[in-house]
Amino acid sequence: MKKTLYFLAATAVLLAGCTNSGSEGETGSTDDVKSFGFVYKNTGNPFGEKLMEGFINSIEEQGYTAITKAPDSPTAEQQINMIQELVAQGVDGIAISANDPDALQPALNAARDQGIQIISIDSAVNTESRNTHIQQADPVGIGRVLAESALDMADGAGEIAILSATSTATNQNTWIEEMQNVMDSDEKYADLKIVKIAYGDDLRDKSTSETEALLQSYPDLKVIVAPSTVALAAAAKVVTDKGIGDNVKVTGLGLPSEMAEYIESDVTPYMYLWNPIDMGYLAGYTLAEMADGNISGELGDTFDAGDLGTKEVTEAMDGGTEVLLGEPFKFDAENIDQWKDIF
Amino acid sequence: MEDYVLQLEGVSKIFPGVKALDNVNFKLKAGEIHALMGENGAGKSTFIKVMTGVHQPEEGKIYLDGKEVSFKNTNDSKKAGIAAIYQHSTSYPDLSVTENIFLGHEYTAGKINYLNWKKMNSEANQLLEKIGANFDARRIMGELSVAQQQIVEIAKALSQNARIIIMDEPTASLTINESEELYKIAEDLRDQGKSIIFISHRFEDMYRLASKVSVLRDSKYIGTWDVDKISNHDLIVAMVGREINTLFPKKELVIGDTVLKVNNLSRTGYFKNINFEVKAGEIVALTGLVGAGRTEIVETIYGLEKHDEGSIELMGETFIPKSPSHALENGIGLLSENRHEGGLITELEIYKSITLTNLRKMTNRFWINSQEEFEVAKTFGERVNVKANSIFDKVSNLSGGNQQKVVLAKILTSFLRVIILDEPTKGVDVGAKAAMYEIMGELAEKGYGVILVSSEMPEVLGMSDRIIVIKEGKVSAELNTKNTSQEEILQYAMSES
Amino acid sequence: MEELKWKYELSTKKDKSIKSFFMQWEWLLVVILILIITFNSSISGNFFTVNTFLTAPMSFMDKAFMVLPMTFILLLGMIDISVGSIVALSAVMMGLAFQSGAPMWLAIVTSLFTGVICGFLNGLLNTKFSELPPMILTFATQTIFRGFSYVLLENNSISGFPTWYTNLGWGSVAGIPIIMLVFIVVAILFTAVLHKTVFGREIYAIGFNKRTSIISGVKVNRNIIIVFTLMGLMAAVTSLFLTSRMSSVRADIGMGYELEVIAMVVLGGVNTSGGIGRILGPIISVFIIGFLRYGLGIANVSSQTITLIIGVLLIVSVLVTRIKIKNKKI
Amino acid sequence: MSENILKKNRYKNLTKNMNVKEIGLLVFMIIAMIYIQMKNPQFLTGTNITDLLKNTSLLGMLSVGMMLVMLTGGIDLSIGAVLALSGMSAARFVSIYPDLPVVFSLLLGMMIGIVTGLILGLLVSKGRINPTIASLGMMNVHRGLTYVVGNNAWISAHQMTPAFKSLSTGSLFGLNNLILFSITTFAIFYYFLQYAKTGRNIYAVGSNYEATSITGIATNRTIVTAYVLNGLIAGLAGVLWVSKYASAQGDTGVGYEMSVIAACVLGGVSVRGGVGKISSLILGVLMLGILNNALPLLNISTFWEDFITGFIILVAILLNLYIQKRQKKDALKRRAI
Repeated sequence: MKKTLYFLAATAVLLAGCTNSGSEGETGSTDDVKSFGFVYKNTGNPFGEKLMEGFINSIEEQGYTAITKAPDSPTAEQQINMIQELVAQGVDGIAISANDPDALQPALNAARDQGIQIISIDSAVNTESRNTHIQQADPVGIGRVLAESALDMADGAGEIAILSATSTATNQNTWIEEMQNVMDSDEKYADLKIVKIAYGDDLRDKSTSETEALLQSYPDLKVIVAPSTVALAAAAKVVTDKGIGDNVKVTGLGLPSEMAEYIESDVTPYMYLWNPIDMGYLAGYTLAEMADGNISGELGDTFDAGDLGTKEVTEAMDGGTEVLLGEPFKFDAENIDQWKDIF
Repeated sequence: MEDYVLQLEGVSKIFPGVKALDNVNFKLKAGEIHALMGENGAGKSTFIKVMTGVHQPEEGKIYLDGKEVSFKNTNDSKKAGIAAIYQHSTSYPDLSVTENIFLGHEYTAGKINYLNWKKMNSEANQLLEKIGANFDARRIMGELSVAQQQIVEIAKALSQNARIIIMDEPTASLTINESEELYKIAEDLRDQGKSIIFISHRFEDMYRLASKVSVLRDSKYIGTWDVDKISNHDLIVAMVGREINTLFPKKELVIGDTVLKVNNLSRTGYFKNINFEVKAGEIVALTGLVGAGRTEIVETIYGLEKHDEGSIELMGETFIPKSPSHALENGIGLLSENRHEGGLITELEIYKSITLTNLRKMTNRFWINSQEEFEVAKTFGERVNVKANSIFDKVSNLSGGNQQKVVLAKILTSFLRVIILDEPTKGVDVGAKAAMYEIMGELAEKGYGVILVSSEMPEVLGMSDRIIVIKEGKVSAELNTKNTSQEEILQYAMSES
Repeated sequence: MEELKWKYELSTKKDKSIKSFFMQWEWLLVVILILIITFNSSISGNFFTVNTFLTAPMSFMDKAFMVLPMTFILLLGMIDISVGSIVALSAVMMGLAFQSGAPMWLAIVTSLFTGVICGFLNGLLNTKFSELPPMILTFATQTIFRGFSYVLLENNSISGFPTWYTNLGWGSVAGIPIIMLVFIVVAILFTAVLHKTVFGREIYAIGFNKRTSIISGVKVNRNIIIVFTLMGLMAAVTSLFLTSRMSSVRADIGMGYELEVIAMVVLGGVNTSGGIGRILGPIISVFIIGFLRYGLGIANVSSQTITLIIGVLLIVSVLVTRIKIKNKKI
Repeated sequence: MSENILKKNRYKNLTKNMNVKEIGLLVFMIIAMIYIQMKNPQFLTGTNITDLLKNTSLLGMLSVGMMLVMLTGGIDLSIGAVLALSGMSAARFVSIYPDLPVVFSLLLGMMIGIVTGLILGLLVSKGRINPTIASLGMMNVHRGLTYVVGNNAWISAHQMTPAFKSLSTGSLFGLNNLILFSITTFAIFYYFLQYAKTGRNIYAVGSNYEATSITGIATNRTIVTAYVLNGLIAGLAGVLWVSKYASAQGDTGVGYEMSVIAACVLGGVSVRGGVGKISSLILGVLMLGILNNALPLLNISTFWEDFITGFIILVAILLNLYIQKRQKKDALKRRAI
């Protein structure tokens, strides 16, 4: 019996221990102030952390409260549960970065039935599950800059390879597809050949061995294009370690903090990304404007997005609507120092 | 006083709620083989553990060469020259013989004390040779026979320079000639001036080896006698605390028809061309050396293993045993050699153990009919006279003999024609042995065909009608119990080569 | 001679005053559950509502179906770490059947059938190669089943299931979620099977001592195969509710479910060495972990902190059972 | 006497047979290598072999630690999380104190590994908790702590000092440091398991737990030692991991414990304890390393990779079992009856 008491006491202490961590964001229940939720793909991801930071900035700037959540592994199952939690917390709007475009539909629709506004950000949900989507950059534009940088770094001709995240990652697949479209539709890419699309599963070790296999199998490889941070950094690291940075260049989409080292060493002369803080900030305004009833996410809606100025709801590639943040931003040796400590 | 290498005075060991040793006295001379006897649970195991420092006594004194000592752990007793060879093997099956011998007191060399395998291997081989073993010390322990493992344990004791060696039922799993080898080793050791405490259930061991015998009963010290001055009867009385008149209640019965017949049964590597038959009301003993293939033969009949050639006839019809459940359905039951590994689930209650085999018959369609189950358990438990308060007692709380009775009760719940008893009295104390023999007699009386697998000559001669002697996987003789003797059986059982 | 003839009588009356230890453990779990609910209510005003108790179970009940047969497997002294992959493979097969134009009911049957086949395969491997530990064998099948899901569906997803199917995971009857109702029925069945049938008794027997069970005529291999097959079936049931809730099928779903399920069973007082434990404990554990996750989630505790708390809870609870068992033995 | 010699000879044959297990794996590996080489001639080239060894070295180190634990009859599912925790801590440390010698970050990682190993060892030995469950719980705890230490962020290449990164890129006598680290680990633990008392005691504990108290082996201390050494190796490997990839993430090494266990199982380490050799383990590690290296080289669809890996693991363990059974059967046939 004594042990039982100890155990109960231990459980109580354990639970009490998380009151502290739990209390900081405890505002969801207050009815007079509007609250908004943000669900990212997974926890501990610097890109996601910055998205959430921007989101919190804009929501608090407007005098509302923000709740951010992220599952500890990137699965749709856990995101469904988090959406349900947000509904129970009585939020007025949810921004979601989806691990699966379709899997969240029933959960999001159930939330919408409660009058909650839904937008997706970064990774879209399907058009039936959302009011609108915050698009980091036009996918065609991303495809084009990827193709152009490959062309530039390969000096107009040669073999290139793509190292992506997981084979199921929707964003990456779209961008790769757009990149191929660009290359197929323009004569200047005729001498540029994609020899392989490899997948590193967003794991360092796997991305590393995939990169090594690419270098091994295609000795004439000139450029590796990696539209994902882990893949990009791993590829750049391999090329750096092998000391072949003069022959093989690595570019793609990556975080400045992860890539600063390789941009400075010219293994990656330049790369692209967008500002996640601004993205989160834009999502905060879009969501709040919708909850206030000013816009509905229909095509042609315009609204004031704080520091970002006026934004317009435009047509998205998948048939729904989206709000475009801007063009992808180019990070090079000139500007990397300003950004590497920010995100 | 100075004569004694070891002396215990008023030693008591108390566990919460139990007094496992109660005021025990014991004296051991140099160069003496001293038998320690007593029923299971009499306190022999605790005695060993106190001697080897596993347990520390609450009361009493231990003198070694006249000086008082106290062992805080096993290393203390080792240093004092006491070594024990346990009933349940304490060896490491995955390690080599050398390692088993030297584990805990390895030879090291160099500044960083690396293990000196070369020295240990050669010394281990020397030790083995000294006690007449003919296997290499680099062999893996798990590949050796039980007897060879016992020899390794003795070598281990010697390697520790033990002066006092405690042997806990070393012959329990050994056959006659293996036991004989062990006796010789023990005598050699005695002649070298070592003292041996020999713990055994077998009277033959004691008469053959020991000069003195001490008896424990109910954790108490009963007395010490010169072996040649105490009769078998008095010794049993001392151990059991009451009179047991006839150990073997063998009755003359009318033998019925053949129930089981085995024709040229063979299993590669284990036995070949085995022929014998069992009639209703008959007790047939399968005897021979351990490892001769007896257990394998009965396990094959019971469907635990498949045979390669030959056939089995049950009630005149061919029977191919597919599994134990198939054998049971057809009327063959087996009491397994090792009740902990094959007979009982000690964690279960008595009733669950008894009804395990035939629970299916005690159901209403899907669900267990508890009332019926309890009734069955009570009936069969009482039939074999299990000593317990209720059917809800845990089997683990019963004595070895009573556990064996529970196994028997379980077997009897099936409708059987043939009952195979594989070493039914192994590790069972005298009182329970008598009860087992009684039940065995009753079974024959009721018309079961009984196969008794046993290495113990007294019970083979005392209980069976016919004796099949197995040697190296073959039947070497079929003898009529009335017209044979221990010597004749041994002659057929032992290897000629 | 006279003395040998005494007869002992065996009582068939149960001693009611001795409360079984495991009953106590389950009471303890109930107390923890109440403690968690009280605590959750105190840190978040959104928790203690009717809605919570009706909708929260939807979010964690899917795994509960696997907790039931996993209890059986742990009682057998075995383990199955391939269940997450079986969830994925049965979901993928269901999706492919649906995509190829089969009616939804047939797709559901396909999923259940796939689960049964996978489970049967696990059972067969574990009986044919009983020398190898179940951990290793199911580790291999885990990779194979998951791998096969990828081979079949690659990076595609299948969606567009009928509304009634989506309703399985989202709908309610008389305010009670369908998933909860189904679970109650299945849980009662599993409980009855374990504690009231010969099959259940034999599971305990095998878990305690396999060889003795074989010699006692228990059809050990058959029982093991049945239990693993049930495990596969329930993994398929989980996949149905999961895909219903997600209204989409992918090859990567159900990742890591096996460890969550095993953790629940162990928290429920089932000993991994076999034979010890009852099914009620794991069922309560489902709610303990479910409400803990949900409640802390509502209180905005980060998911990695929740994971950490559950880890500590698991260890502390097992530690307590161990200490108690140790005391009991002496 | 002649009989004695005869028996000893027979024993020699037996030892030969016992190596069949290793030979089987070796033959399997050689066939696989020939096949891969035929499909892609780039396989057996100096660079690729160096890459292969470099990428397998951490797996090798970790599997040595896991083998110690498995020899006691235990298992450690938390090894991936320990890897992440120690790596993250070391990276954080380096980014905050870039001026301190790099040895400190190595020591920090090893310290963390020792502490985690100590806790797990105590839970398993003194607490008598099943190792699967205990390490499962600790896996959650360490993973959670990693996010806390990393403050939910990553530590990137530019935050690490060149000295820290050169831990894994540098070389000695023409051999990459990582490969040297793993060779040293194999060598030390070969010696430890073969010639140190504690090493042999680890085998003894796994071989017959009950007997150890009678033999006078400090059972709990031996088990704790195995877990501490495993933690130590995992902690060290964590630092090297982060140095190798020049990035520390919260989810570093998720699921890596399964690869490590797979390497041990392929290397013939018994999950039941008491059986396992460094020499076979090296083969198992190489087998898995070749697999990881060759699948991308063979241009096999990424979707087939899991399936093939699982299939090969299953085939290898079943083959192993078959060989053992076959050996036993042959031995029976030889028995004269």
